[in-house]
Amino acid sequence: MPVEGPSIGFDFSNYARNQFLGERMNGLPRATSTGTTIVGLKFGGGDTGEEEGICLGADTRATGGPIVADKNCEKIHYLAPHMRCCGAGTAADTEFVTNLISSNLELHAYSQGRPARVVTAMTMLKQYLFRYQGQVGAYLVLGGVDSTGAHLFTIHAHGSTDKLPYVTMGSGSMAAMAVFESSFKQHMTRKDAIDLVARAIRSGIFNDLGSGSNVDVSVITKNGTEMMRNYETPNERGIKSRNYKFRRGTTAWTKESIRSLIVSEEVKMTTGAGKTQDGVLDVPVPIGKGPGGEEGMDVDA
Amino acid sequence: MECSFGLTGKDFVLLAADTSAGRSIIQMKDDENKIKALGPHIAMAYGGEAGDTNNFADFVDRNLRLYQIRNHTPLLPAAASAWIRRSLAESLRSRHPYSVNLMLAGFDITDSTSHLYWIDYLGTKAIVPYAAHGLGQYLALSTMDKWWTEGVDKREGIEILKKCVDEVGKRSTLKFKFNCILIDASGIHHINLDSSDPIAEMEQAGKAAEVINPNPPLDVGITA
Amino acid sequence: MAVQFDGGVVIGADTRTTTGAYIANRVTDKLTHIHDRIYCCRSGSAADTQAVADIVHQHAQVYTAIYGHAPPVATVAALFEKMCYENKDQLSAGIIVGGWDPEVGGSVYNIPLGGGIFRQPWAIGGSGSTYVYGYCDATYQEGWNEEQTLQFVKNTLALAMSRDGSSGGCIRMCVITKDKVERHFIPGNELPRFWEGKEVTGVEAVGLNAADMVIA
Amino acid sequence: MNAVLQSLQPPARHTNEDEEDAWGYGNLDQRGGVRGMMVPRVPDPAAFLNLHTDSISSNPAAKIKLAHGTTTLAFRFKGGIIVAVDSRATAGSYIASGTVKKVIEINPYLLGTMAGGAADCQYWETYLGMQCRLHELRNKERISVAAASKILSNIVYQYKGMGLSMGTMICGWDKTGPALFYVDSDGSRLKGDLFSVGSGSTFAYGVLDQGYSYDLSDEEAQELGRRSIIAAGHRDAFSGNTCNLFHVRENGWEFIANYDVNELWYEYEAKKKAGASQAQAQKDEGMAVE
Amino acid sequence: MEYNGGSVVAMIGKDCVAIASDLRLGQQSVGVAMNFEKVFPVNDKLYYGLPGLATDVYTLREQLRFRVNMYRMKEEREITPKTFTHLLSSTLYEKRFGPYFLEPVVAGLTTPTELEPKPKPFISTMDTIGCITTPKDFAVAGTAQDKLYGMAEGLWEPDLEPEDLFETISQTLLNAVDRDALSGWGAIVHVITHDKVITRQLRSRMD
Amino acid sequence: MALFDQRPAYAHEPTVAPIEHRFSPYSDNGGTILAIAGADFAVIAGDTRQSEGYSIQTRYARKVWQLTDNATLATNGFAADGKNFVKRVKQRLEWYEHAHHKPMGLKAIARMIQTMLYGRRFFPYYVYNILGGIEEDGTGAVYSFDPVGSYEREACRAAGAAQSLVQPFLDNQIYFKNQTPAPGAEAFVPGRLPMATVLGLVVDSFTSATERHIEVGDGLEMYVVMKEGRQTTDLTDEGQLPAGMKVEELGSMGEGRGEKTFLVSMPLKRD
Repeated sequence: MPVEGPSIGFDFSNYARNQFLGERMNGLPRATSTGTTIVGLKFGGGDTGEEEGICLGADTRATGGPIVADKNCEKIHYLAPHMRCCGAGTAADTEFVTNLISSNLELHAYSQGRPARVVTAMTMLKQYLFRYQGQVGAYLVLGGVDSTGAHLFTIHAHGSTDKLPYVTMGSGSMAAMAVFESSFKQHMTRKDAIDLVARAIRSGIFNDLGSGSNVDVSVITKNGTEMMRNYETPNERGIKSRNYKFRRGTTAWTKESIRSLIVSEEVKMTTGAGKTQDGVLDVPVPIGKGPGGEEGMDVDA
Repeated sequence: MECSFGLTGKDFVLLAADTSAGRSIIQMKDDENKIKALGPHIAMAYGGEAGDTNNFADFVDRNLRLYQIRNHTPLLPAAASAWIRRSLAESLRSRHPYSVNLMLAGFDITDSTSHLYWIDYLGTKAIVPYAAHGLGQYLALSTMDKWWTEGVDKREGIEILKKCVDEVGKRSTLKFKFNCILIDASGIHHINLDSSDPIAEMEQAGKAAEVINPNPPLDVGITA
Repeated sequence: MAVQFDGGVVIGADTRTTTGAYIANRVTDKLTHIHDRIYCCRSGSAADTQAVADIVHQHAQVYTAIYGHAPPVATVAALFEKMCYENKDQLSAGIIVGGWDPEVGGSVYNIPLGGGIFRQPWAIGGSGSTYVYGYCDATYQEGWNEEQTLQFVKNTLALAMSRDGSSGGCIRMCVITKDKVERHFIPGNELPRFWEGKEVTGVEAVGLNAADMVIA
Repeated sequence: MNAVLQSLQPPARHTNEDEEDAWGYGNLDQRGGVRGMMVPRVPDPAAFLNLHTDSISSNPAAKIKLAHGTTTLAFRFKGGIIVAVDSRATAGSYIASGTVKKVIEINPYLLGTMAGGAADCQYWETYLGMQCRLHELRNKERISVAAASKILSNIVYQYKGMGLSMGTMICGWDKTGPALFYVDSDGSRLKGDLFSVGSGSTFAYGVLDQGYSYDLSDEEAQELGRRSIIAAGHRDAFSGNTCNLFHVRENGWEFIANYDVNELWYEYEAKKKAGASQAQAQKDEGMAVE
Repeated sequence: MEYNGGSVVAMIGKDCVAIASDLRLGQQSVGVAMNFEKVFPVNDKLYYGLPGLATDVYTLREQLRFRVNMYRMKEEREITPKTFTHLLSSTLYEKRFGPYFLEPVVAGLTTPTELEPKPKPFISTMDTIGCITTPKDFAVAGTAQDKLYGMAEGLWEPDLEPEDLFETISQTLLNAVDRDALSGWGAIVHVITHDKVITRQLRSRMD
Repeated sequence: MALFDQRPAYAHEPTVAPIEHRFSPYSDNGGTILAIAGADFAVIAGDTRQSEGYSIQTRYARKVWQLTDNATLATNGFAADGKNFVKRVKQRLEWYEHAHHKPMGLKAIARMIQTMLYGRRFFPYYVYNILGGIEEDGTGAVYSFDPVGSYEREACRAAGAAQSLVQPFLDNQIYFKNQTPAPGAEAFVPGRLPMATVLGLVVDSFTSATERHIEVGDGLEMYVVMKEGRQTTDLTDEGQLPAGMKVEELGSMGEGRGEKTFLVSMPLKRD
């Protein structure tokens, strides 16, 4: 098969062991996933005179099972100056895949002497994901503007891609798509596009339990990229009704050790090397029964 | 099912392991030694998957010996424990992992402290004053919890160990015999748990009770 | 599906891509460009078929560079078959290759799931195909012209889409002849309609007149 | 037409579901027997139960998590019977409660302990209390511990294989003196002098066996029961919180006290430390004299 | 994760951070050791905690020690909390298809520089394959994770002084592990301020 | 064209057990309930979100039900089972009142709930119940149940999806667990907190749970059962309630002794 397996990259050495451990224990640990709403749409162009561009949006909730692991994570990842990529699925995978492709795009740009095109990014991503047959769980919305115009893609974890004028992905994709299907128009203005994207994300945030917290929006046109982190924050926590500061001394403890750190040093010029100078004090750095336990600290004392 | 105990005291460490060896429901042998001396002041009690146990014990033994040959000094207990743990953890990631649980006991003659390390087949290491593997973990850890105190002497230590052995005998449907050693500044000694005063017996036996050091210091000194 | 006629082929497909019950894309283009006069229709896993098509596309271009002319349809189809067969345990791809070349004219090759290559005057594949084999067998005739073939493809796809939940959306078709590659797009609300019962439509008969059914 | 005919029919007899709570108090019918409990209409009800609850096996994927995990013990000695239990209930690794009453006061002369399914023990031992009272009314004398435990054993044996989970000790004083029976949901019923049941029982045995003798004084026996529960509470993740201690004597049972396992543990550790340093001091002194 | 048990929590205070862990090492239901620390120093002002499978705690700790020392030698400076977080994250992602069963928590103060003379508190946490989260309030991990979330979400408030932070993090940890069968058996808290590290062993439940 | 169907097992794909289609009459509808007993009152609270998987079925589904003047029941787990169970409990209570000409006492309701739950021991209701109210001796009480009927009386209890988030917080704030009193000060005694404090704790418990648990949110309903003789103003006066609350006095359910039940509600985050 022409698609080659990875020569470098992942280390499978724990795999067999973990399968075994998973059977013995209560299953394998769950990775943080972004049960997410991510969307993108193309605006402008046509005869409107409005500049052609891409508007991407994402919520900011990351979950581990039913627990919210991060209330304000960033799901719109940087790929290149004129390209951004929203990620859903396994959070670590979206993070590392976009990082890797971002580096490769920069190298590509250097070797070609021009900014990489959006299709190039799309191809790199799909080929990487296809190689791992869906095991790298990244579901992406890729948007960008290059010399050939504005482009918007979705890339599934198995490596399939679609090119559409408006897209949604993640667990909240249904809710967001409902907004797009009812209100999307071709050649929208920039402002309308941002509003619609924000509305679609809000629809995901409020109707899908996997999505939540804030709205991030990013707009890419050929004149530049604008990242509007926390464009809307419809879910701020209110003030607590009680104060929970404890009286000092509430917690009983049995042992205490305080490690003083050197806050400032004074350097004194000396004449003779190695000569003991007056006024220089040898302050012993405490070692031993510190936090490092019996094997000592990791610090080279 | 297997059973082993380890216990530290003021100036000594005790190790005891059962001596049964069997396949499925048959006991094939009732005097198998599952304690291996790894140096002049260090020994381990091991159990687990048949075949893996002896193989791994030999592997450890040979490597500690190699270290001693190369460096003219035996590995100290803390360092040995780290090396053994790492070997197990690495083997766990291989195609055929060693499935061995062990307890490493040693007396550090450089600072006269006794050491006991509880290590399981995953490479989990715990530094503990007393510990058990197998049945003993369920039945006799609480016994040790109750009677062990900081700085017990040899006689008290053996009394606690006897209680543990007794408890396992009482509550297990299997009948165990135990093999026991004591490590102190003077080396590794056999202990007869059935004796009414094992310490006296050990002291009386003197050299005879000593476990022969598997890695005697080699005479590779500078020849004049 | 793809159907050959005198002078070329007509290929066509619905536009629905699903992930479970969710329609991931309702205007998919499953008619994939391989070379100037060669296209393929993909069915099965989108990721697998896209990847295979990309690779064959690359091979076709290398072929052109080496031999100085476009590859014959048979060669491209053989490449597809090789990929699908040799990686049958890892791929879920059913592919129909259709195209025109100077040696043979229009030709259609069917490469079903797991490999194998079959030249057929018409071929259908994908989840909806089982519903319309009977229709195709009963209707297809040799010697149709482009117009008739186009109508046949359109009707077949519409029938398959109405019965199969995994198919639907719109119809994309493509006529490939010596002189042109001509795309046709039929939006979802302009699909040919057949008997649906008056309970559904509210009138005795809709859309289709008898003449459309009998092509000849 | 059919609908019209149907509406003219007399109302159908209560179906099983409707009947379930249509009777008087509890689930007893008018003859005082235990009425059949509702069983799902599936080929294998036990498998059904096992799929959805963790009552038989610890099925971590089960939706319905029932309370589990325990250390209970009871032993006979010359002064009667000591009953000691912990108070922790866990669902998975979550400690669902730290205040469970695991000694069920069947009547002033009988105690039952609770291990396994909390509801099974609570329900059937309460029911056993009713049966014991009925026995008293019928026979004008108290039921023997042997008979009481037999009633319980017979009930749960009827449900064998259905998914009940119960390991209990029935302790009491009757004409024969102090008596102690172990009864479980398999249908076992054992008479004995010393039992411990639950996930932490092995740890309790470790202390209990080494300190037990029939001739202990009341104080010694209570201390032994207490110490054993502390030992188990300490080592076993699924036991702990507090220890409830009961003493069964000729004139019925007496609740001794409720102890915090943690507080006692620190107390024992402090004593051990004090003892050790004292012993050390003595040893050192001894040496100095030499 | 549940095999050995254990939990870690970290919190941000006013110009200080705190990180705390329980001390239990178990083998499923049986407690084996009550001195098993899960929080280790990287340097004076940077600590990290590794709750999870104990064998991996040792293995990853050894590997990190190596990598941090290499960094120190190559760069001739101490690693910053942020860099360390990324180092840890990529170390974990290397084993994407055979992960370490660990959910690290990092807590530290940035070393003051001329541009930023005030030491800034930093905490982060990640899942078993290295997905980083850098909260502004607290980070929790381990078998008592959800209990810790509930406690911390209730008790934490901004700008706590070191001594107040100690109380808040201690109460968070103690009450959370008291509802978790697999964590507990002692607890240790480190409060890191610009001029000292206060380490205290808590009097916690031992059952 | 179906995407991703019948994918061949890939070498690295974790082995997945075959999906068995068995009779599954249960579903988990999320949400959280909690109850706290005071000296002469009890608070029984629940959020109003009902969900399945990642979707919200409704933003307003009641989880707390007034049974009598002195008893209120909260149910959580599988909503259909919960509704059905409450219906049956109410029916039994009505029969009792017809037969005995007085409402059933709290303790008796608790025992009845046990027998009703245990009647389904082999086909359990997937419901976690918490019963709160005023005992016959006038004290506030909370009884908590597992799905098959084991129960105990407590001072506070949380159940449901965010149980593990809320319960340790209550341990700390209601039972004063792990808090040492100031030197010379009186030891903490649980169960003596004033009503305003308790309501504040309930609100903070739910807002915290809403922050971190996806299945909790939308609205909060707190039922406050007060002993006879306590003034309505104890609840409604300025400063007694956290801001943004709606208070409603519920009508008497029958011939009680004059206990009052109030419904205090407020919105929660909806994301």
